[in-house]
Amino acid sequence: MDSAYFQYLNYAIYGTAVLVMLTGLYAALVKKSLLKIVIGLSIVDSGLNLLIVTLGYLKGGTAPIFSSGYNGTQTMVDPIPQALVLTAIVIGFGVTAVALSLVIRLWRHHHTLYIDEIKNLKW
Amino acid sequence: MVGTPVLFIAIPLLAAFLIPLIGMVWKESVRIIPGLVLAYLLVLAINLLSYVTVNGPIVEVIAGWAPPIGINLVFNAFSGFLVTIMVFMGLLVWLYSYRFKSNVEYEAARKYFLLLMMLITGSVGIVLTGDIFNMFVFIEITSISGYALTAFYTGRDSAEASFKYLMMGSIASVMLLLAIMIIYSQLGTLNMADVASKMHLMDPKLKAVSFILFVIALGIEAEVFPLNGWAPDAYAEAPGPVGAAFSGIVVKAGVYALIRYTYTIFDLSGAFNLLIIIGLITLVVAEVAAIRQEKLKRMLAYSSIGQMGLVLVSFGIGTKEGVFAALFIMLNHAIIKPLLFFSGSYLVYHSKKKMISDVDGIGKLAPLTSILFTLGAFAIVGLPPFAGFWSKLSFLMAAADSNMLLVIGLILSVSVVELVYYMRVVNRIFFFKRTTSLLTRRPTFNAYVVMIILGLMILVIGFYPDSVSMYLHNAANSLFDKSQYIHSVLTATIQ
Amino acid sequence: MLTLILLLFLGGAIVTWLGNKLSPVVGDLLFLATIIIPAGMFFTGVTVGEVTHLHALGLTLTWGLTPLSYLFSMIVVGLGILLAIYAVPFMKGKQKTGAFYFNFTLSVMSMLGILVSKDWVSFFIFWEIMTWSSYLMVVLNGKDVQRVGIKYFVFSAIGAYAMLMAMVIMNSQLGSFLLADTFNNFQHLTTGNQILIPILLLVAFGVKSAMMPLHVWAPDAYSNAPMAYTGLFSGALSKMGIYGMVLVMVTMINQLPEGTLIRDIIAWIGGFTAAAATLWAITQDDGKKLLAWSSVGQMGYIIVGVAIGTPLAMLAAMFLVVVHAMFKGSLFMVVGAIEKQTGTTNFTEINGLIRKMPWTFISALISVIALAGIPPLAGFVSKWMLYEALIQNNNYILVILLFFASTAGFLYCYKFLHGYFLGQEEPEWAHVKEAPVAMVIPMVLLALGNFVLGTFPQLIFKPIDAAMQFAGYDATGGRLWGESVLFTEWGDVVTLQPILYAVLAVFVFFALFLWFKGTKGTRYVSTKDISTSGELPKEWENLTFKVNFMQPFERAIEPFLKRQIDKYYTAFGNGMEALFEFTRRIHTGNGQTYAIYAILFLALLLLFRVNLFG
Amino acid sequence: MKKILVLLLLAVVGFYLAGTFFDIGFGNSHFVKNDAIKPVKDIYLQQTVQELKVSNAVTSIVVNFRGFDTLGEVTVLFLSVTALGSILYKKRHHVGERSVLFSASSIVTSGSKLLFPAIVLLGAYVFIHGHLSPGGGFQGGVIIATGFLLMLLAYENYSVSHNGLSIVESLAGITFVGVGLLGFMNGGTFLQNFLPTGELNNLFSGGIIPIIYIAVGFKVAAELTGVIYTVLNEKGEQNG
Repeated sequence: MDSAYFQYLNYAIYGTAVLVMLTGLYAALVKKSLLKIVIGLSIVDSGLNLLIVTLGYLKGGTAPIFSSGYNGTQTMVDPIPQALVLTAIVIGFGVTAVALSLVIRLWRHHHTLYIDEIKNLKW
Repeated sequence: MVGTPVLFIAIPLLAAFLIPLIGMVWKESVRIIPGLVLAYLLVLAINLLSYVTVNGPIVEVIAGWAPPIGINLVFNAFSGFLVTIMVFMGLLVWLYSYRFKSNVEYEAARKYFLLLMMLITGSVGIVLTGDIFNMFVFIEITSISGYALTAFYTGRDSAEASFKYLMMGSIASVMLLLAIMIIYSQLGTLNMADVASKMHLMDPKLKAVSFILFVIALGIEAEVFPLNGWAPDAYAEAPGPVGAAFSGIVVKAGVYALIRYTYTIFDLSGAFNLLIIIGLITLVVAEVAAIRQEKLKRMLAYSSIGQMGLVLVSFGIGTKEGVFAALFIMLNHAIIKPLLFFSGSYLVYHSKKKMISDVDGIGKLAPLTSILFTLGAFAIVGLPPFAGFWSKLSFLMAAADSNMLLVIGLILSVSVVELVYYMRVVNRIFFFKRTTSLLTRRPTFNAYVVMIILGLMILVIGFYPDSVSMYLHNAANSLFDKSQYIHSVLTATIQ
Repeated sequence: MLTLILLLFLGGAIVTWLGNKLSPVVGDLLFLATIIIPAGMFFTGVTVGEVTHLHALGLTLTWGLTPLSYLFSMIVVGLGILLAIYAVPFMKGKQKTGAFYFNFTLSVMSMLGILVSKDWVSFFIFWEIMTWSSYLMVVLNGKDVQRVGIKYFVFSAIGAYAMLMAMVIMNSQLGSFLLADTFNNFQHLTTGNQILIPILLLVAFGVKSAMMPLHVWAPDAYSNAPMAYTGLFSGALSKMGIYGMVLVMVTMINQLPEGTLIRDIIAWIGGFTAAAATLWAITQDDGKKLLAWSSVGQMGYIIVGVAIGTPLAMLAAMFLVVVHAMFKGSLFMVVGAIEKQTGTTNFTEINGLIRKMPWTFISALISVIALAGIPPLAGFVSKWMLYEALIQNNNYILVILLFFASTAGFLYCYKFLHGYFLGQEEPEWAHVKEAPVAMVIPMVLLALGNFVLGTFPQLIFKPIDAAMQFAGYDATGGRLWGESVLFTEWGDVVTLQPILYAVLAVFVFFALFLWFKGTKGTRYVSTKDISTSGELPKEWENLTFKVNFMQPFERAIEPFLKRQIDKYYTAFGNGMEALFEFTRRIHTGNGQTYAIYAILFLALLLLFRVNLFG
Repeated sequence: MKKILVLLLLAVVGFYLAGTFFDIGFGNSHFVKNDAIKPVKDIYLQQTVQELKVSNAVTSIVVNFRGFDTLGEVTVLFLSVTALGSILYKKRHHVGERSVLFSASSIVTSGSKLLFPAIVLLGAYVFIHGHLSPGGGFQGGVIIATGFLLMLLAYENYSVSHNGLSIVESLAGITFVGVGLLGFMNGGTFLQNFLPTGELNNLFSGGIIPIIYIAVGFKVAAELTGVIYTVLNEKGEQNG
């Protein structure tokens, strides 16, 4: 595989990941529904996870598993980002769960999910 | 020695997992166990701190892999000092909230104390860890406990505050991870000391971007100005002791993280100026907002943010005296602000909206609480002979030594604003006629004990500042000695 | 010893406060003991030159007395004891007695502390303790707390922070907090700092001594504090500003090339303060306010003397410092006694107390004469010397200004005396009795002090002389007071006794005349019983002749009265609050907005990355 | 207006972020050149086989090298369950009363019943073999939780014992910390391996790694089920 191809992939993959993040951020910053905001935040997480995993990729690398099929010569992709992304995903899940429960609470209290109406605390 | 730094994390976690089990059999244990754990941690912290003062930093390796391979915890004069304050404050917060509201039932109490303990553990972890990704994990532990504790009261607008906190927290964690991954992609390591030692190899452009991302991420925790919108809401809506824990413990951890990145890990020259700028903006905006508050806790929250701005400016001076002053301010703030939150929340105990005007003339009905609040107010604005004065003086001396006359002038003008809003409350407490028919509530015995301990500490530090200055000096030296930090971590072995 | 005395005050303050919770009598006794025992120890046990060192945070706090501070500390301690004795009956039956005692003791302690401080850190510490203890006094009675109290505190804070800034700059540039070091090495500072530091310090001391644009807190604060404290407030506490100003003037300003200019400016400010405050005093209908404005005016005289700074001017200023403490202390006690006995201090409500409260009247009379600067009494000596010094210095316009102020001062002096004591007795005040003995004795003592000092001014000249020699004045011929015509003409031993005898004779003659003339041929009617040209007055309308007592005069100075500095400050304060209100609305309450701020901040930092980090 | 501002801001942020990552580059070794110290990942890959005898390098990192992170991560999950309970806490909580009532067809119910053991088994397999093959405690736990989700969706009145969940959760957590502390007592550092590591690619290999991963599996399964159950039992109020 030539380097021009990788240059192309570079733009495509990182570009996509950043774009996913920006999409999520856009939703979180502009959408009025609390649920959409939570969804936006978790889209940001997904984009981020995508970014992290791709960071660990090496040209021609295999999965970092020394199973019996491994002959000892192939390059392996960097396993650390994968381990980190595992943690990030779990934490993201936890935060999303808490966020959703807060949305339930807010619905109970305000009977609306429209964020502009949930402004009892200000200034 | 009675243990090693890892027990600061392991013991509370073990207790956290045990509490639900023991709680099924013995209900009171859900309240008692966290207290025992925190008391043990305090003993541990004091022991280790005195050990570190004599023998130099402790670097603890985890999972048997010496740095930079494994994760490590660093307990040196600087982190040890902060950990000791945090654990001490944690214990006081626990004592204060023990049977805080007697109507808290078993289920709620179990969750409250568990979350409180984990809030403290997370903050301690942020300070102790020597690994940038591990710090992220601890920040998340702290944040999630923080979200839950903010929303603990179901009746109020607490969910709204918590949701704002969560939004900001999520953005912070994204930024933090991005920054960590940029560093990792360049240096191939996550260990702080290792990163610091290799930092000069990094492309300045990437370095700057990752530092900016760190500033945003940690600035949200440290309540730096444009990022601190959540803070007043969270302080005001969280239960009183939790507000105290935020200002006394969590913010300290956030500031620590920011400082660790500025001083040790990155070698950017502009970083100090950035600290001064954002610190000043934070200070001015917060104090100015505080003077127009109508609710007591919001006022205290803004004041707390303002103090953190001052701490950042002080760190931004970049001299040893500046660090000394910053640590002193942090220490004083950790003592005084909880006192204000504790006594303040009793002053407006029965008030629905917690307005400042609800404290009118309460001095006669609740004299001791009022006097303790006044003591705190006098101390935080830096009136001698109370604790806050010495930290303010050391800050000004440090700033004057660096010829920052404009900064001094600005900060002193802001201090006038600070005086005004605290004095307005004190006036209301003692010299106004009671207009509301609200009853006062006698603080519980625990609450009295806690508030009096804090009040005494304010007086002790005020009259005898040398009681703490040695620890502060050691801590400042330890933060300043970057090469020693790197060396002590990278040569750490498994004992 | 010094440490012990200060600790005794501090401990005593707390013990008194707690004791007062137990029983009022215990509190009273503890209070008196707390003031008198350390004060006695101060008089007997402390010598000039003794030095104590304390250590804190790597700084050394140095305490010791100098001749200059000894002069001031005598005022503090003397006035403190007398007012403490006065305060016990004054506070009887009032609320917050414990807080009063606590703050009173702390005030005395902090003033002594300021005077014994030989370094800026302890100076500042005691300065601040003085500020907040006096602040708690100002707001103690709960009247007008937010406006008056905050005004006082803000001005004090501005002053204190100016001092703090000056002292940290001096420390960083000169490497020492010692007063002596900073004064001696003053010329080693950069030119910018040489200008900045005196200005900052003058602001700090100007606030406390109520110098003109910084005086707005004073009238309200003086009149709002309990009268048993105001004597100390005006008599001793404001003198701390003078003390500091003397230090700055004789040490720093003298070393500046622009020194004379600054001195002239300050002197003019002082003169203007004296004149304007006198005019304001005349328009007051409340004895408290009148005295408060008068205090501001008197401080103006003192500032003029300090600023001119020739030996005679300084002598006059120091003399006035002592004398002002005496007559103003006595006068505030008089007002306090009247307030205690009648419940009001308004001229329009009280009449003819001369028969009801004769001792109070006598002390008021003597003190007022001293205040007006009429010959046999002490006020005259000081004013004379001041005029003389100004004339020697060719400051003729300033003399005219001060002379005008002094003459106008007669008006309010008369108003004060007449307002309370003369005029007709009203049936509603028939029950009024003389104040308790413990209140009368201190005020009579202080009033008599004016007599004594007016007649034998050399009694106080010795300590003043020592103080001035310490401050760097060269005593050629052994004594500085020889410079004044008063003493070169009459000699300093015989002094003013002939005048005294002459005046006393006139006095006795008039008294006898009034006595023999008796009350024959006068008919008593109520002061409210006046013809109203067909229009019946409503009941609540106060038609006493004392309403608008000075109306023609007020009309004359109306254009001046309109320009209250207070208004500008208020406008400024309101503007700031509006700005603050605008600023706090940055936090809109919408979580999304906060998130946008975060992203905005990120974008800004990224955009200015190169500027920040290169 | 706000939208345009946000778009503008995002464009700036995106420009710089993307630029940063384009600089870093994709697929090539982007670590800065420094011969003195090997990149940590190389040490990891090497030690995974030599020292720990674990074939899945990610597992060895997650559980051993960076096991402390994982402990924190498990704690985050535990906390979010607690947080959920605390946030949605109501004084009169009717356990077992479902807010969302629906009836599934019998095909779904029977199918779920049939699939449930298989799903649980699969999950168990995944976390038991976490150190040998892709997968691990988290993945296995999630699979098991989906089994419970299926049951909860299929049966209106299917209920899980809260106490049971919390006992499993606690025991698993205690196991994790306990194993760590045992290492602390035996080998000197927290979470250090103190068991024989066995041979590469055997089920019984890797020392404490499988034990911890099994504990994690149980814990994740219990916690996720708890989350689902709590949210599902949230009694929604009528609008208005």
